[in-house]
Amino acid sequence: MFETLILMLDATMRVSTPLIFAALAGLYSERAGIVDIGLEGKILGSAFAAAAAASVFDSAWIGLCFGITASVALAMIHGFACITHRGDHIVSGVAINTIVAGLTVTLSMYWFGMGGQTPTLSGDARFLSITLPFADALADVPVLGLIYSELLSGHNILVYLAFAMVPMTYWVIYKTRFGLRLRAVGENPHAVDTAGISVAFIRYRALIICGILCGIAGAYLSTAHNAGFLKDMSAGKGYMALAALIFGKWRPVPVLLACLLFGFLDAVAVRMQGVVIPGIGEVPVQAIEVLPYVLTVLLLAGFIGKAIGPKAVGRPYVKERA
Amino acid sequence: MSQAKVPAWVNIALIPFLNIMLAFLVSGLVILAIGENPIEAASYLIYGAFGYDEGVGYTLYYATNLIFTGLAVSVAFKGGLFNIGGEGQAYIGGLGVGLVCLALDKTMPFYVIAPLAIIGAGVFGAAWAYVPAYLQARRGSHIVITTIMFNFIASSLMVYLIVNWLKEDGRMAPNSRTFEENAWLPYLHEFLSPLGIDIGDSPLNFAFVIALICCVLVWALLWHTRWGYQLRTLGTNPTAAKYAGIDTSKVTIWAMLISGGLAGFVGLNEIMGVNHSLLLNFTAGYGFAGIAVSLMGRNHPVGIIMAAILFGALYQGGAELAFEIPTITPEIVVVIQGLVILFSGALEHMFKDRIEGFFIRRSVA
Amino acid sequence: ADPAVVYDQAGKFDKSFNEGVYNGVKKYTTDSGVQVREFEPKNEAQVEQGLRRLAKRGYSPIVTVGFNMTSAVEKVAKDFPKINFTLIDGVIDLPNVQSVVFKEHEGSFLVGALAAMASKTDTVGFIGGMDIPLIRKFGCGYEQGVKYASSSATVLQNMTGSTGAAFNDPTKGSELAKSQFSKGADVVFAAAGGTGMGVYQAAKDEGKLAIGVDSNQNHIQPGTMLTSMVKRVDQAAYNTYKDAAAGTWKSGLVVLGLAQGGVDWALDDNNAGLITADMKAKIKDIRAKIISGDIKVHDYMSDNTCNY
Amino acid sequence: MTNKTTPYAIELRDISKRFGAVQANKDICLQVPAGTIHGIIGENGAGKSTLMSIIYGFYEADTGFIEVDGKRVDIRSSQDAINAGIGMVHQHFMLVENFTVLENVILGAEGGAILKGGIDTARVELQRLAQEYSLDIDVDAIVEELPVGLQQRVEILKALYRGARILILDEPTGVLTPQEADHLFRILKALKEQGVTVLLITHKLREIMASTDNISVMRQGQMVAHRETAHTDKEELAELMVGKKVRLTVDKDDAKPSGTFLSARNLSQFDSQGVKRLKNVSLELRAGEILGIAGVSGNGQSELLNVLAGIEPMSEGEIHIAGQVITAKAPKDAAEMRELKMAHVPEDRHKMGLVTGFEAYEAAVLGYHNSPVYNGKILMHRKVMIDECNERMAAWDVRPPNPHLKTANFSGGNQQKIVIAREVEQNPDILLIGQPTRGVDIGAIENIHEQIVKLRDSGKAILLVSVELDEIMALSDRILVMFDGAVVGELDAKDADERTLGLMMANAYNDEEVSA
Ligand SMILES: Nc1ncnc2c1ncn2[C@@H]1O[C@H](COP(=O)(O)OP(=O)(O)OP(=O)(O)O)[C@@H](O)[C@H]1O
Ligand SMILES: Nc1ncnc2c1ncn2[C@@H]1O[C@H](COP(=O)(O)OP(=O)(O)OP(=O)(O)O)[C@@H](O)[C@H]1O
Ligand SMILES: [Mg+2]
Ligand SMILES: [Mg+2]
Repeated sequence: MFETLILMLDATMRVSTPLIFAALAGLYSERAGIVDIGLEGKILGSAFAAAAAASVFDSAWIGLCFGITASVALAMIHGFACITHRGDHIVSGVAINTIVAGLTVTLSMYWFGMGGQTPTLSGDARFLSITLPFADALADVPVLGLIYSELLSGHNILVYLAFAMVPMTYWVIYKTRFGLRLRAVGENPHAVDTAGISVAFIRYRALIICGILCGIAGAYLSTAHNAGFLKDMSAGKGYMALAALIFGKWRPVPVLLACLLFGFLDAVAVRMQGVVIPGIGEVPVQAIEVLPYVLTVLLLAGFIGKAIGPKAVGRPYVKERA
Repeated sequence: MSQAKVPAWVNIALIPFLNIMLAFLVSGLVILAIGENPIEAASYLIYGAFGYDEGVGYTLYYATNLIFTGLAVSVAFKGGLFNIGGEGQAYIGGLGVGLVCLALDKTMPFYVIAPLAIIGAGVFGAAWAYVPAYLQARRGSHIVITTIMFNFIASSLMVYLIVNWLKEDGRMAPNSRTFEENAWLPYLHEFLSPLGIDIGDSPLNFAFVIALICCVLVWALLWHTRWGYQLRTLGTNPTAAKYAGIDTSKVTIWAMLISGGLAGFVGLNEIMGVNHSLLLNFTAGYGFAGIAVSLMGRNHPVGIIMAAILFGALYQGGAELAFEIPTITPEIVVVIQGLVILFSGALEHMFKDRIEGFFIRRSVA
Repeated sequence: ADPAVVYDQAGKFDKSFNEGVYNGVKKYTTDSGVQVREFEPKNEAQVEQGLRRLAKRGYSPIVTVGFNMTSAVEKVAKDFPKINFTLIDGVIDLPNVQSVVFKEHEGSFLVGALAAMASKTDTVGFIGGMDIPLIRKFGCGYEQGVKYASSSATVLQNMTGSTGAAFNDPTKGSELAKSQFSKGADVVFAAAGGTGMGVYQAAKDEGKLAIGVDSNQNHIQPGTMLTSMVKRVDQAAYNTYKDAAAGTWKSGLVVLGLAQGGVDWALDDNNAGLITADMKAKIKDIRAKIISGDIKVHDYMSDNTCNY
Repeated sequence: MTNKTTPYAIELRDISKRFGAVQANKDICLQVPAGTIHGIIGENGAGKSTLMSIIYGFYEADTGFIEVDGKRVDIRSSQDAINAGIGMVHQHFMLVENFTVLENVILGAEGGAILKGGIDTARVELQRLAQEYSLDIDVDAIVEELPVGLQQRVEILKALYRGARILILDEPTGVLTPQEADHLFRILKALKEQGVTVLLITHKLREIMASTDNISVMRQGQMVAHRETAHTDKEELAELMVGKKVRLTVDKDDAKPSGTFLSARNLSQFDSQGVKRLKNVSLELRAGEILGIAGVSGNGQSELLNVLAGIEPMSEGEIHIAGQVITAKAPKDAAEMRELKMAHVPEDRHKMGLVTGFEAYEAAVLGYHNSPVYNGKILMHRKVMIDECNERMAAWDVRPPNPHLKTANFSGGNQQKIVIAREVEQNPDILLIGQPTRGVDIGAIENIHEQIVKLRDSGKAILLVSVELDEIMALSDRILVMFDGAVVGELDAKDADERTLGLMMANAYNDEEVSA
């Protein structure tokens, strides 16, 4: 039982990783006042770019760079529309998601001719798991050994990075000058402007960070968790991250917990296909899959607390009425 | 200083035209980038969409779905609501159609089934829009997020229902049984060929007529009824709506119900018109494409019909294109769609401000 | 008339089922110099549309891949009685359709026996794609093979999902494989299309063994692919074209089992090191017994149960 | 300026600024000696805030330049202004409400990439400032939990923390209680003693007289007068502010009020932040009488109109109308109020009275769209609406008389005519009318005024809210003056003159009487 739980949590860590990156990406963006339903598109775009580059250069790191570049470029399109041209954040996000869904398939078809996939990656083209020191030696120590060797050890570097990003984000958001301005610009851009700070510049920087994090999320999908790009491989993770962001009320640590919860549900659902639980019968996997979305709706409706986002989120900043 | 001097055609024709041209231009660059000739691609595309009878039929068949979802987006939009849930509402609308057909096809004649199926599509689609609408109107939950969530919920629900309850025994694919023919919407080629009009053996069916009727009804509803008046007031100026004593939450809820119902009609075309059985994923992104259609059609039924036919042509022509040039996937159409949303939605001010500025300067000078 | 092929929506590079057909097509083109018109539909509507378009232009025979196409092929074949169709994995009773089905249970039995022999933990796994009778047929044959080789063995079974997406979800595949490995399995057979890629990857990452399906997939992760249960769809396609060219193509039902070479296990350089001479001998024996009928492999689809 | 002895702390030269068609500032010149408190007064929309925003770099002037301490400075952003030692307390606070005081103060002046150091320095510095100017505040409090007076203190601290030597305050007392305002002026005095130059905008003459050294008056975007406080008085300032506008004489007979159509008792209303915007207002609207509400804008007039019209529910009190009683528990919405024969011309025609995207004939039925006149069983009678619109456009001389023109494309005056015609032609018993001539040219004003009087003479009850004193005096039969959400005085129109009203509006009348 305990072992099953550990293994389930182990899977949770792997599955949650892209959610954590993406949700933190959303956190930077929305804390700065930019709604980003384009997380999905950025993840997908990066997954493709990373896998393509990794397979061409046979290096996961180069893949990661390309993934991040693609994702940041998409974020800049979003910024160009929403910050520079005061466009609707949601329309822009939908546009980006749509473009990427089509473009990744088109380009991969052209480059690799494999029906919208990239070649299978192996060796250096992938992020492989890291065994923490003494993991094997300690594996037999009861309880702690298992936790250390199974749960904590044996993930790839991006998984550890995701978890490290949470305290990092907390620190950036709450303890640095940039974070202070970022939060301020999402609450009251006028206050930031009159304090002599450029609203647009801060928002662009927030979007760059958002792009970088989504880029890592995408690269993780195609070069770490999987071994190549597949059409639509983001499979709603961007929206799920958005849900986690709302669920975590735009704060790093609760967002992490929301991602872990969603990841855990996913890990459970993977193993529930066709499983008959004595006394209950077969629990439909769909019921578990759908929980994050249902929970988010309930939260938004105020049934389980109130989700109040940054005040100025989604509103273009216009200085002059003219 | 004002829009006063900007001629009307600039806003309803020139700017949308420029937006779509830019979208095409960028798509052309993509095609160029993948080493194909955009002109050649365009000619396949146009030939595929309009060049032969069956192609036209297919174009209109795709357009049917897009008219429904485009209308759905625009009705909500007129009330200031952004309904991203067309996909889920269409899916559930299809469930409504499917259930009616499965329940009645063995016992009832077509003329009983058809109206009930239409009601089923509308009611189920509307019901799926109701919860987000209610939450928006009474609890202030952001409708964009809730409708996105409801898309996912709809898709899980449908998998569950079809796989566990509706799937035909012994069948591999998760489909319901095929309906009896008296629960099929008639194909239009059956009507048109006696009249000497040939649309080949295309899946274009009676749902297209329903879509056109919906356009007229929506047009009348929005611009010729009291309710439409209230909706448009709410959508353009919520403060004025309060001033006028309009019950804004009631209007909001009804707007979403109608929007959801319209999206649900996609089920008529797909389930009752073409597939004749309830199956998974028949919505295939039409709900999202409806956003592009409605943006391009300027939220007006006439514009929506034109935009839907344009996109229908892209779908059909895109399939032809992919058939002829396998390196170009039909997904290129999705790219074009996205670019249209980008340029005519998110970047609308980029052109609009400049062009209006140009006309204002000209008229001032 | 020119030959054609319509793949299913997974596309011809799914590394598995469709790719098998593609290999047959390629071979035929190389051998005969005749180009085969290929079409990869992207949605439900395009399947029928593509078939019609091909039929209208006179392509024949048209090979169609997968049970998903059954209803579309049926409609179009009715409308174009002069065009010949070969449907792989589905059955249609029309004078211009040849239906090719396989005895997947026999091939699965073989790889099941191999899995049991290769397993050190006496625990093996099966990961199916979409939960449909056809995939259960794989699982059931596999289980029988395992039990035949080692009556004490445990067979862990998981299905990936209940929709078509289950054939294309490597992430889930790898998660399921990892969960089976952690429960002690050390050989896993994936009958799951593209999902299998995740399974093989997981086996590679954890140093366990995996068994491929449909095409010979041994090359995907050399060294950790124990074998593949090949289903000679390539041959089915190839034969269709060849027969048609020779004028010997016939409609009706074609059932391909071990005896006909329609299913088999794969041995090549990539897995030679994993198969001992002893295993080879035993499998040879089992194979002969199945063909001769001494071993009766229960077909799940005959009664929708796995009682053997 | 060849022989100036000490340079001015700040000097403006020919500043102009235009927003689209609005010339908000025109050729403004201003000189403020260092270490003085300089008052700037002017009517609503005179361009005061715009001018200050230009000094603060929030807007860029179209022409003109600014000198600080005798040196020309190029102010293109707030950062430039801050660097030049200018600080501003805006009319609408520029605070991040869910931040602490400390965070708000250091925003933009964090003193390093990591907050810790800056926060610690700021804590010490704020303590010093607090002591020096008696600006006590809990620096760790969340701003939105502080009362408005303290929020303003945060704004002042923000400016001082950045080392501002010139402090601009835009209507700082508009939101303050008298006690808070007194405290503020003591602080300003202390600042002045430290050599800080203060630019103070206010509508309240009492405050201006009590606290400034010099005063400048703005009218319609221009600087019209400069005075030394010691050598002027409230009367002169009031006149300068209001200007020598064309006196509008409206021909009207004495009112012959008869029955009461509406009586409101103790109406109060709280806004969403829980601030009481309307305080125990009671009034009666009588047939054949125009009741004018005078007051500086933002003193509860809008809330009063909204509550009476049913747009916002009241929090306390009751309204008696047409034999019905409306209370907080039994509210009526705007549509229901219209059924009780009440019409409403809102203060802001763009935000409320019109849907600018609608064609004129559609906008001409807003609020009455449910009337059976315009509705068939299912469809609306477009033709009826258009015909009626045509008639009204002719009757009210709306130009161009085109029912299909988008409302946005009519000029302000013509838009207003469309709104007034719509409300008046419904033949209501009661007409609520807010700022009827705001932004309307003289010809149209006359026309509108005539119509209002005609309506009164036909036995209607009219409530007129206007910030234009001329208008109030020309039209009203009875005048209520509002200040800070409450009615602070009632006058018969015959007893009203500019001076008295001006003083009452600034809530300085009673002081005057007491001192007189
Ligand atoms: N950003 C803007 N865009 C367009 N017009 C503006 C803008 N800001 C101010 N105006 C216009 O400029 C004019 C002057 O406005 P301003 O706010 O400076 O007046 P004010 O004297 O401060 O008035 P108040 O006493 O009401 O604060 C007004 O007509 C106003 O409508
Ligand atoms: N909100 C608006 N949107 C678009 N155009 C407007 C708007 N307000 C006014 N206009 C246009 O700007 C022009 C000038 O408007 P303004 O209100 O200054 O007119 P005006 O000359 O003062 O007219 P009037 O004498 O009727 O007051 C009008 O002719 C009108 O077409
Ligand atoms: Mg002002
Ligand atoms: Mg005017």
